Amino acid sequence: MNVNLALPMLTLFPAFGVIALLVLRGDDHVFIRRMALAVSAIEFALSLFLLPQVPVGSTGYRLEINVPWITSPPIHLHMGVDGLSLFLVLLTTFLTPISVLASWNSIQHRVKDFFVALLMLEVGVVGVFVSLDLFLFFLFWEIMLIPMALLIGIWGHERRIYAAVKFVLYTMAGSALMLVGILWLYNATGSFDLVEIQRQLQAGIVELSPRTEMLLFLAFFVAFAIKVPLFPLHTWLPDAHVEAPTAGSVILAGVLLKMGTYGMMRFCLPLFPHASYKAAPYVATLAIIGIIYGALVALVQPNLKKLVAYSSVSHLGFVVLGIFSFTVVGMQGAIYQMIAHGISTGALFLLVGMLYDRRHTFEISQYGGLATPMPRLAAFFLFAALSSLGLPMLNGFVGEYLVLLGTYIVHWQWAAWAATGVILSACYLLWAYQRVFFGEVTVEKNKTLPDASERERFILATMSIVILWMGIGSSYITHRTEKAAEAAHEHMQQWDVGAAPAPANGNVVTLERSSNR
Amino acid sequence: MVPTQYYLILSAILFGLGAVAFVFKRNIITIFMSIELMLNAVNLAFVAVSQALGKLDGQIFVLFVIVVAAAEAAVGLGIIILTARNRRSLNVERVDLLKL
Amino acid sequence: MTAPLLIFFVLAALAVAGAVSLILQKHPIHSALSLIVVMVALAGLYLLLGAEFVAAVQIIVYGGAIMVLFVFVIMLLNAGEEERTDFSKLAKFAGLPLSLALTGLLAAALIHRGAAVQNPAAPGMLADTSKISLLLFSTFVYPFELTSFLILVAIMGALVLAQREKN
Amino acid sequence: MFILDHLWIVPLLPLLGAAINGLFGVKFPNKVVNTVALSATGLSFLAAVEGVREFLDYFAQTGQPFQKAFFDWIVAGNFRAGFDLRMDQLTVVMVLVVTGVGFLIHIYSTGYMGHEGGYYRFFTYLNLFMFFMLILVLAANYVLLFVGWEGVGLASYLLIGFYFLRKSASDAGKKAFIVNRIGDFGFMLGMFLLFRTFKTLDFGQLFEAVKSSGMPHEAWGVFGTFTIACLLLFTGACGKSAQIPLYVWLPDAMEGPTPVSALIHAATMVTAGVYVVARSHLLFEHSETALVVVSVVGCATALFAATIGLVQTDIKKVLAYSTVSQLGYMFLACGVGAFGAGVFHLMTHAFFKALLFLAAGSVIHAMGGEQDMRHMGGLSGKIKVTYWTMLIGTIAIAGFPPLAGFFSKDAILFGAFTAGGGHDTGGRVLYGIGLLTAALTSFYMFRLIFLTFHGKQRYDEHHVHVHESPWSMLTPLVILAVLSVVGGWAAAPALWGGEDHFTAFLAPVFPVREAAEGLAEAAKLTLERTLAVVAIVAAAAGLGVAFWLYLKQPGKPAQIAKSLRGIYNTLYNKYYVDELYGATVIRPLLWLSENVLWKIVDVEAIDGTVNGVAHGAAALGQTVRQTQSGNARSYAVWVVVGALTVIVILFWPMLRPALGMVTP
Amino acid sequence: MSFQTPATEDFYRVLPELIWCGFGVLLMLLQPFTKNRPFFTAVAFVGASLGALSAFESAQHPGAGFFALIQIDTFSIFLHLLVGGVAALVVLAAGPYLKRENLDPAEFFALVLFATAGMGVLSSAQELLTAFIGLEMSSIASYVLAGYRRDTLKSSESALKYFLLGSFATAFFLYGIALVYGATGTTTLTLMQDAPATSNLLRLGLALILIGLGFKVAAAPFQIWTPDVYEGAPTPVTALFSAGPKAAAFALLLRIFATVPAATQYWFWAFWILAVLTMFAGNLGALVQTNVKRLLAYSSIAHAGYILVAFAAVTNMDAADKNLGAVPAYTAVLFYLLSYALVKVGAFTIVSQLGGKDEKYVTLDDYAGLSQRHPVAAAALSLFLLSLLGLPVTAGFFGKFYVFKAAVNSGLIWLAVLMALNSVIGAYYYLKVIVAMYMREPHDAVKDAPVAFPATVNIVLVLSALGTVYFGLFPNQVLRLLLEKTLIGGLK
Repeated sequence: MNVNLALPMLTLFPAFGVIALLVLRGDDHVFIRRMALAVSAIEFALSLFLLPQVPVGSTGYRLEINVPWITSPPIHLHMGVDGLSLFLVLLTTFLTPISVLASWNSIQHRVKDFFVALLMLEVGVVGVFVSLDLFLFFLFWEIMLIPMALLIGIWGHERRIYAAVKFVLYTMAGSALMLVGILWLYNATGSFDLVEIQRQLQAGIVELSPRTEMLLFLAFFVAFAIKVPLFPLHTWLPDAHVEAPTAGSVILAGVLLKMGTYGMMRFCLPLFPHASYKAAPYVATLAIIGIIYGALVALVQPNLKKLVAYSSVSHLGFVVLGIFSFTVVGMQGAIYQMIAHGISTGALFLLVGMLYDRRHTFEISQYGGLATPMPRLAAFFLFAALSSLGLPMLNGFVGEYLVLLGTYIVHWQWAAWAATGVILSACYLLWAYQRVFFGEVTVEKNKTLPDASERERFILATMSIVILWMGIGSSYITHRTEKAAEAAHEHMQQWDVGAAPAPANGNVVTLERSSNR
Repeated sequence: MVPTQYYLILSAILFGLGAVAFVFKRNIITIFMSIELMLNAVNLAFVAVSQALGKLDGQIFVLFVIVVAAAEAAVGLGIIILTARNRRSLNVERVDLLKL
Repeated sequence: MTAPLLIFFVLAALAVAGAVSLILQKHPIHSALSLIVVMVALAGLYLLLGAEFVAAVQIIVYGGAIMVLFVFVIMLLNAGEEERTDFSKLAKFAGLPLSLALTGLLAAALIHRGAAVQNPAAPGMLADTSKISLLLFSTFVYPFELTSFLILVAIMGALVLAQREKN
Repeated sequence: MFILDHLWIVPLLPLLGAAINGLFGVKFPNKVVNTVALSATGLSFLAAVEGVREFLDYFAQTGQPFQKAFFDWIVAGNFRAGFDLRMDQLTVVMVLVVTGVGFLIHIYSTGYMGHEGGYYRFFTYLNLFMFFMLILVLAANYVLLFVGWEGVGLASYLLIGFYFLRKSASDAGKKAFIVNRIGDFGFMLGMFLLFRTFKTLDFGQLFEAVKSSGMPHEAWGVFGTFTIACLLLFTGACGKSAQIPLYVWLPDAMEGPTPVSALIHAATMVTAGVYVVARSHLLFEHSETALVVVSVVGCATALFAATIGLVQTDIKKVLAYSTVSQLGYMFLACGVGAFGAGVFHLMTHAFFKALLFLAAGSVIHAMGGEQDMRHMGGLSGKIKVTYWTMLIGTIAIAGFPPLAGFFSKDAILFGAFTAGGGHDTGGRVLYGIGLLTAALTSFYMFRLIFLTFHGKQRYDEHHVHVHESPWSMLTPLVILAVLSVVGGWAAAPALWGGEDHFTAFLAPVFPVREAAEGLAEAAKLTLERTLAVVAIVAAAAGLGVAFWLYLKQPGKPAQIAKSLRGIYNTLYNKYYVDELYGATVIRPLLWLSENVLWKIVDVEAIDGTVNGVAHGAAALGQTVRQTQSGNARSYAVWVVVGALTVIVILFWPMLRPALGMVTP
Repeated sequence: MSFQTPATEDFYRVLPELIWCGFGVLLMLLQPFTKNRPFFTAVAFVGASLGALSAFESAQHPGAGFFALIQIDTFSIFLHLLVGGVAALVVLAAGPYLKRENLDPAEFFALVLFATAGMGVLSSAQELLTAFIGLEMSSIASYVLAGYRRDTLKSSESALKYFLLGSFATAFFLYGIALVYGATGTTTLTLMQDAPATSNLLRLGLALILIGLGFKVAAAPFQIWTPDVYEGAPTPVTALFSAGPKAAAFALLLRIFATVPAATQYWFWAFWILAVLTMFAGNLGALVQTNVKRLLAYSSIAHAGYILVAFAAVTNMDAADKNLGAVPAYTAVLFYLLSYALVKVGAFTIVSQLGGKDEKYVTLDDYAGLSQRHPVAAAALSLFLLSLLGLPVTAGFFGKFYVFKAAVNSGLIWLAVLMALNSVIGAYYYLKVIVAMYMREPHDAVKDAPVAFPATVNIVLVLSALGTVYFGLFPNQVLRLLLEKTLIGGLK
């Protein structure tokens, strides 16, 4: 039994902020904003202390806490970080203060509630990433639904209620099945502990029949796929994004979607390797369809925010593809793409939000020529767009490249199809950029729009620095995520007992199912 | 000597007719009567079985059932009077404010 | 056919006829009278089964008290002939067939040989009222006492429901 | 060894310039912007020169290319892409051309862009371009090369769209980027294939691995690893170097300011494709098919673009098609195995095409922005320096000795003619087309000169005040003119009394291949001489026709155009290729995306299903609700139904045989 | 046979019932002397909670009492506490309601206490006739309570429908008892363990008992009365209905189930099908409701369906160690009942307060913008709804979790999947209420309507909310109690 309170404290810290917000003055909006900013900034600072805790080359989980919570069934407060979750936690804690800042002026209505919801959301998301007990994981997974739904539903735009309800129902549909899956797994292993279940499955203490394994895999996978979202389960996303307030979109795109891919990597692969193998071609096909489809639909969107939303469908397709390439390179790429997408799409949503703050519309046709009145915003937008379309030396490239490379190594056709996404992303982003920022100013109102304010510049500059740093110093991250990716990869290998001993990372993984299992 | 099964079959028929009456009748009082009919059928079954088993407790049960029937009758008729007063009709089909 | 059997069939026919009459009669008073017929017939059957005490209670409490209450209420409310409305399409079309099916099913289940119960050794041997009281006040004293509260509730309920508004 | 050990200084200087100007330039006066930009490029040039010097020392000592890893950029699994820079002879040529020509164009731009808005922005982009271009040529692995590759694409995008208020400009920028991306798609897949096969993308290691792998050369028609990898890489090269079918962006790219056209779309960036093919020559040499494809595509592009160039009236468009054509030439060289010749032409082309563009810019400057040659004429006396320098450039590109273009072109034609040991019909055909192209080049270039500088004045003097450009613009012209004149002698072959220093210099990279093995030295000389004469004749023919048509018979071209209307229109409209792409790819794709994928698949099918489920549930809910009729008799029936259900369920084992159902 | 008197211990065993009935009588006696409403509320509250607490005293005397007619075990103690607690909360919540609607408190509270006593009997009875008497006690009191606002059409209609259909179902139940008695020769559950499992009589008897109890727990298609009765009854009474009698009826079902092997065997498919029908009927019906009270009524049907899933799970246990394996499933039912009772009482209390005089404001439109008008009420109601929805950190989550677990453990994956599907449908209408409260603007009429939350109501809300969260976070103690092997005593 490990008792290291670091992670529970980190998870719950924003909740303390929530309590403080609830108890303290409720009418002073400036105070509330400052308070929320302080809480989220401190949370970010705290989370930075995780970095040295996961040194390069460290295996397994760090900062583990494992204390019993509920005796029957045995549910433990089991948390830990490894390279995979570390950066997702950091991403969350980084984007939250950014979101707070982004909502500084745009939220004028029910300010306290807004920041309460935002901070609660942070609790849920951080909790998801550090939980090592399936039950605990599920708990946080569900907890985060409500604040997010509120963010969309209260502070969203015209069809906010529809979007919020759709978001919740979609997610719940998946997670209800996941709960059945979790229980089934518990029934087989007598444990909710991820590490323990994994140990039992690997040691052969518990054997799942192929059919059972596949059903279990699906129970988990569908829940994750909805969250990702994987084509064709994606239709909640455009609605949710378009209707959500900026902060909501940033967190949604930045972090929430990653919960799905995180889940696939953390649960689907290690727990159900055979089923994952079997499902891989189908999953990859869906991912590739998602990449191309998302890009093509983004191409023709008249609504700027929807365009960015569909681009997420496309980008997340890469992540799924990388995971299901079952190569270290591909998985590393997937992890990297998760983080990179969080930053660059987050930045795009921030920018779209800033435009919205000025003009209260997302319609591209309402813009045009904005580079003249607001050159700074235009520059930042271009920067974010470039990072999103995967320009080398910016963050988007690294993930995309590694995913494609890792995939190519095993299935060149997959990679070839997916790589068309690289072309299409340039098409929709640059076209949209052109329509919004280039040309003469066509709408009279746009002529006098103010350029980025100091607050906005701070936000955008921060995002840009991260984008650039991630593009150049990617090895800082990949070194730390390497063991996690290798671990996930190894699980796939270990199960493949019939196959030849695993060649070094990145090499061809035989997909034949071993006969003796 | 009458086989116990005959009694049971008779009780089933009476019980069923009670159900038929319950579904068929519209007057609330008559509907309530059909419940009494069903309880009577039950009593018959109790007594018949009790005799077949050679145990007395079946008869005790009948007494309890009668008491309960009486209590139900008191409350039920109270409710019927209330309804009749409120609605000026004893047709159960006209009591349909609460629906959907 | 032995005498008891003959009596049984006569009484059974009477009871069934009473039940059917209950259904067919339009006026509640007639239905109530039909029900009394059933009750009396059943009382006869109880006697045939050797349950004299129950038969007596049946006549006194059921036929006497409860049914009088019914008739009283019918009179009080001045209930006229039944209004044979058919607002419920379900009841109109499916009610009768389904409830008859239920009757049939119940009877069929009991006619089935799997439902056979042993027949009594001799009729009338249980008809000992003192034994009933012994049982009632020792083994079943708890439910017996509970029935007192039950009646209390019923009285109070009737009171609460039937009383007129104070103002 | 300081610069060589800190080779990153060379690209970093322009980046620094870009950063300073980009972040603070908006507040700087033009002078400060100038200082920053010029010193960044100039210092970079000096550093490059010093680096080259150090490298030559180094090479003299070790005989090895210089390569150094600076930091890990991408590491994942066994994949590593470092920020590694490499210096070898090929790099030397490229670095010097890029920094040198780049610097000159920077100087020129201070004059040309002096009165434009967004001055700092322009120099930011230009410096940014220099950075990426230097990364491209200095990179020691494909991935880093790809950084420069995409980076120059970005800079190109920004600079083409510099006048972003013009829709055509932003369109052109976008088109350039996207078409390049299509090429990059292939380039990336090529990289992946190489990595999969050889487990590395580092030039040194990769080429070693290729050599030591003992993998056989792939003959014509064999689609092995090398062929596929090379073809994929070549796809990228086609995009960047504007070859068929991806050349369409380059003519449009003329929307950018003229110095940009000179620097990016003539001298440096567009040659990156050639550079990559040359860099990967070891791979290409392993595949017959790939080489054939390269040469055929190059040759076809050369001819194709030249024909379009014949009828263009926009002075920059003519140069643009000329560039496409000349790039085709370079690929032709590579395709026939004459990589050295290709690179040589790359260099000379950088000189004279930059010169031509800059001169054209000077003309446009003089004409106050007019680009249509039909509205020029007779300028030779008014802008003398421009005229003479441009004439030098024209002569150079047309292939008259002893100017630079002659030598490089001659080397290519010789390479083509002698391809496959000189007995290859294919090589002959390529040669023939090359020759034809040379004649056409000579024709349209002199057409340009005559239309612009000679003949009648076709503009209104009241509106246009022709004036010579400032010296900041003329100096680079002069320098480039000098280079165009003398540049060729670096590779003058023995025939012309030279020693072909250039080929010798590149020998460590491209081992000297006896192009015409089997031929005796004397026969080779004879052949060379013959081919040179033929080339000169072709060029002269082009000149003659142009002279006759545009100076002697000025009415004739219109007449010819009229009589050959179909051909003329086809050429004038660039073979309708843009329209073709629009009709077959772009519009169908947009239509499909909007009307099928979005509005039908997404909204109707998927979301429709989702909402349909919701509506279905609601409808079911209404049904359930309808059972709640409020009528107690109905409720009684429901209870009876329930009773029947329960009884049937419990008696099912007995009912089933009764109903005739038997358990199997 | 000789005359026997019950042991003294037996009276301790029925102490809760005695206290409840005693206080009921006391209230009736006090009625002529005072009109002080708070006084009656206090007395009734003391009675209800004292009765509940006295269950701890009866816990000191486990075992069969009154000639094995009742059984005191953990199970019955738990349910006594539950129904007593519910009654106490309902009493508190009803005080202000009765005042607002100008209804007599004494009889009302007395009826509540008698009904509670009936439920208490039901939860400890292990003999069918005793159970029947308990059932009737609670039912007859319930009929009256449903019609307590006797001058309104809705309330009297509610009483009439409840009474007619309830008696109808009672007849089935009773007939079932008669047939079981005929088949086994006894009505004591513990004596039925070796009853012939092939008898038609027993089979039919169990079917009829299931029909009777199915009606009480509102299993589809017997659920049909629920929405109307719940909607028409005074709201505190609805709170009582949804929590108390249902729990008691489930308790009896469970006890029969646990004790009579034949029941387990025959009832499995019935429960399977009833569970599915009930879940869908409840959830689909609720989907289209705009009346919050009625919506909650439908929701309680759905929840009965979830509980039935756990029943199906119990039946499907491996016969060999049925008792061992089934315990978690019993636990699931009991924990669910607890969480559900807490939430329903809380939710209906809020509905009752927000309704205003004559329960005018009960539609979703009236709830629009509640979060601004009364943030605490909105937050509390949201908490309850989320618990019903089964979101974590609420007791409802664990309740549902346990039911899921029971279903999956016994291999009823499809049932679990159907339940999951239903949870999603359920999510929609719970969200609809939350959406109305948080995301919509209030309409004018309701804007000015005063919303009063008197102290007693606040106590109810705080208790139920705290309970919901507490059991959502720390279910251990309850679970430990319920997971005993001797949960249901009296087995051989």
